[in-house]
Amino acid sequence: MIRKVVKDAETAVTGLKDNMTLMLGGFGLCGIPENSIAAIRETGVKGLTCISNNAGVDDFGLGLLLQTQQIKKMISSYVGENDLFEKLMLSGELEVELIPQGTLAERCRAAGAGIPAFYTPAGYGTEVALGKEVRWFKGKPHILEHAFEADFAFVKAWKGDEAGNLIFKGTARNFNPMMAMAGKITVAEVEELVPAGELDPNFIHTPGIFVQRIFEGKAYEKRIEQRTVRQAG
Amino acid sequence: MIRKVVKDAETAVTGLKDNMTLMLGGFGLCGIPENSIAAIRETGVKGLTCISNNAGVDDFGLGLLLQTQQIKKMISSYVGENDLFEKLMLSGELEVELIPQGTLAERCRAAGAGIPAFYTPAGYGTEVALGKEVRWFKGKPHILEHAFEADFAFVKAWKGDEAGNLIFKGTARNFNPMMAMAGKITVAEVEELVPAGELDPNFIHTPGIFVQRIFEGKAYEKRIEQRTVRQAG
Amino acid sequence: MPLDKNGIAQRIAKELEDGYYVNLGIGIPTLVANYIPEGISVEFQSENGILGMGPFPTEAEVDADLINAGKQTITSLPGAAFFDSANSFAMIRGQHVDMTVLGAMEVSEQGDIANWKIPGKMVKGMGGAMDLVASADNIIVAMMHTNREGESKLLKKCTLPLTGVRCVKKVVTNLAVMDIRDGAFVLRELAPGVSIEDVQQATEGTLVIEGDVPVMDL
Amino acid sequence: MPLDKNGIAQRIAKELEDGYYVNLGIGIPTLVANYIPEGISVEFQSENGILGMGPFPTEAEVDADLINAGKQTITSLPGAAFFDSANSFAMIRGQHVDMTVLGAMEVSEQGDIANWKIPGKMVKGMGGAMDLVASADNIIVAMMHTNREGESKLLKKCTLPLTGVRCVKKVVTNLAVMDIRDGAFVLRELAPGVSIEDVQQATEGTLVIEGDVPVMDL
Repeated sequence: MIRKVVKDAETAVTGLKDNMTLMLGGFGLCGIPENSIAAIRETGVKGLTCISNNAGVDDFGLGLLLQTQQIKKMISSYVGENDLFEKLMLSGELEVELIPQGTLAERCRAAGAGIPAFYTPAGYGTEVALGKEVRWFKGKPHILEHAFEADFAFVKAWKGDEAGNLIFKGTARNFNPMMAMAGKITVAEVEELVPAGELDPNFIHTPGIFVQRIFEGKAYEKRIEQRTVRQAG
Repeated sequence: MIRKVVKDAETAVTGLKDNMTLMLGGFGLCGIPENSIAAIRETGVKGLTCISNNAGVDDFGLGLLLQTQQIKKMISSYVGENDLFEKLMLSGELEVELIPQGTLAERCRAAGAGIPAFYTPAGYGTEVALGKEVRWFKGKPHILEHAFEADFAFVKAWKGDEAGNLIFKGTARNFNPMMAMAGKITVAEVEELVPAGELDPNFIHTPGIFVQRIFEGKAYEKRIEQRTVRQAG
Repeated sequence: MPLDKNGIAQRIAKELEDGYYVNLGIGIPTLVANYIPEGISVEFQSENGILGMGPFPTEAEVDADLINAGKQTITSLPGAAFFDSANSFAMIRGQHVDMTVLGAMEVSEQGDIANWKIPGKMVKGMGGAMDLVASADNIIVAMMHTNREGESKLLKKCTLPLTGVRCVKKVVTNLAVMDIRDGAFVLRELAPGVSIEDVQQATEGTLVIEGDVPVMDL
Repeated sequence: MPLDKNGIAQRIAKELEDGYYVNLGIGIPTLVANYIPEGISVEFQSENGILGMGPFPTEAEVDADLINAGKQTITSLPGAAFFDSANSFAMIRGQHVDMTVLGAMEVSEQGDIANWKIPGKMVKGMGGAMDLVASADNIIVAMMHTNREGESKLLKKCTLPLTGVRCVKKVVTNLAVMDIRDGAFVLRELAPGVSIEDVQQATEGTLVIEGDVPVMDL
């Protein structure tokens, strides 16, 4: 069994440099690598390109790296809920590339799976298709999309073991497994880190081979963006 | 919850016709849809194209459909252990298309995932690449491969629920999940069928949306091809 | 009297068939889940990774790790499954989802749809909408027939940046149900108290009327 | 004295580094697992869907649902994971596997490899070999230097149908260790008791000798 454990988030971000490309898991604020984001902020690295479905909110998630202007470019599918984001984007301080969500997911998977490019129908006939090869398959137009590249991937799981195996919970899984596959260095933070052998090998979501560093995160806030409830009973 | 349960294998193969293309899960004899194969044999349908990593042995697995000459063509990565197969192939009664195993897996997934084609390095410069588009990505040659199409997919799982959700065991998972995604009609046979709600939604390998029919199989033989043991102690 | 948002959702719910897997967009589409016809079973997919989505949770049930694509807290029903985003869009692109309902700013008589971007205004992104419209066979648009300025949203040609081309098959508005066929909106049903003239007046695109047009049966 | 199969495996095992994920082909490569150097941890991947493959089972442990790519019954070690074939080849094509060891019928001085098909004989198929050789950065071929007829298997050009082109970086045979570089076999080490002339005689392809060639340290 290959040990991947590092002692904390600070150690986990070792090697992070200016102008690198990062993937960060999560959908909205659900399943985001909270501890890693804090550690990235602490490093002060600048000029980051961040591939992440969303960009956090003003004071949480990737919003924390927008505050410090460490992000040069966001590659996302939806960047709604963030005033600072809008301000930086409109002022030209932040570059933004918007990508269909399924294409974003598949480009991450492709990166991890050694598939350099694939065809998808998503975005044909829209501005997303500008400059891209179009090819028809079975009477339907598709566009060619390429695998991403990422120097680091930061993912957050529910449980993990010393061998780097990960288990996610509920819809906090989202982009984390594909990004774990895609990072040159993948850092996983987990709510609970257990010895190898404690997780059932039949129910591993991300096999340890995709994870280079793992640590148990602290003080998860797990903020909820849209708390919506019904009356009990 | 959408109920997918059919009462037995015979019912599960309803609609199977001559000259259809089938996918069948399994690696060697591990994780093969034993009950479905028996039921397909009973229907007497002919001229089948079977996409399956292997072709069984003389008297088990797909070998049973070779005996009855119901298979016109095999699409596989490895067809070793079968004398009858060799005889039928050499006499021209059986057509065989050999495909790299990873390409086979990815073409199944692509079929299920709405990806009509993708590039892979596997097979470049070999006879597998004949007639296929070659394209270089990052200084490395790749060939274009297309998604399969299958009228039926037959898969075998360890446990399943009434909603069609599947869980596989050990290495009996292999090709089953991707083939489940790819069949126009996917038939899942399971060792144990449980009511919806009994399987943890966090640990479903194949979500029910990919499965059209499910039944509890009988009398699994689970034959071992290469029983290899060490001395205890 | 034209329908309200709930009325539109109620009419769309009648398109549901037993055994359907359904993806509902944000806004009016979400309301469709409140009107599932008696005696049929459908399952809701949310593209952030759940099949078998249930109602909103009680306070006690709230779980930060269980949300829908609108980022609202939700619950899961017996028979549910969680999965990652790649697998989720495999379901969508692979046409395993039987019906997709989404809102729109504009729909053209060719079936083009625009619902993600208004030039000059803050662009939030297309999320999963482009994947959904490019993939699904059965796309229903739920929207008001006209915008706040009273201008038609059913056009000859979309003026806003497109989300997808030639993909919408059916539009349900506060005024009418229309199929899109051969480059035209074909009027199928009228909202109660709405006349063919009302619909004609509110529709900039080509409107085809074939025979008697029944009133919606809600 | 030339090495036997176990000797070849033993030498290849010295290429293992701490933390490596390794895929071993059928035959000599399988034996590599018996010679993992002290003090390093490696994990074995089998392409039918397991990481953390353990030794063969005892009679009592035999499980029909747990086999390796050679269809032999196996066990799993603590920290193991099972996965499907698509994910397995994602690991392989995506270069997450650090070292691949496989057998060959022929290797050329360009690094081409032929190991799946002999024209006129029954063809069993390439299995995962084409994916493995096309993807891995670190491919080691384990084989006898000559075939049963005494003919060299290290050639200027392969005569058999190829499995992959320009992919093999290192060859370990019963006679020697060679790197493949710039269209030649570069002699790195000799088996105990084997001379440079022995290797030259058994090598049809270009053999480059640079400086002193040490004897293998087994």
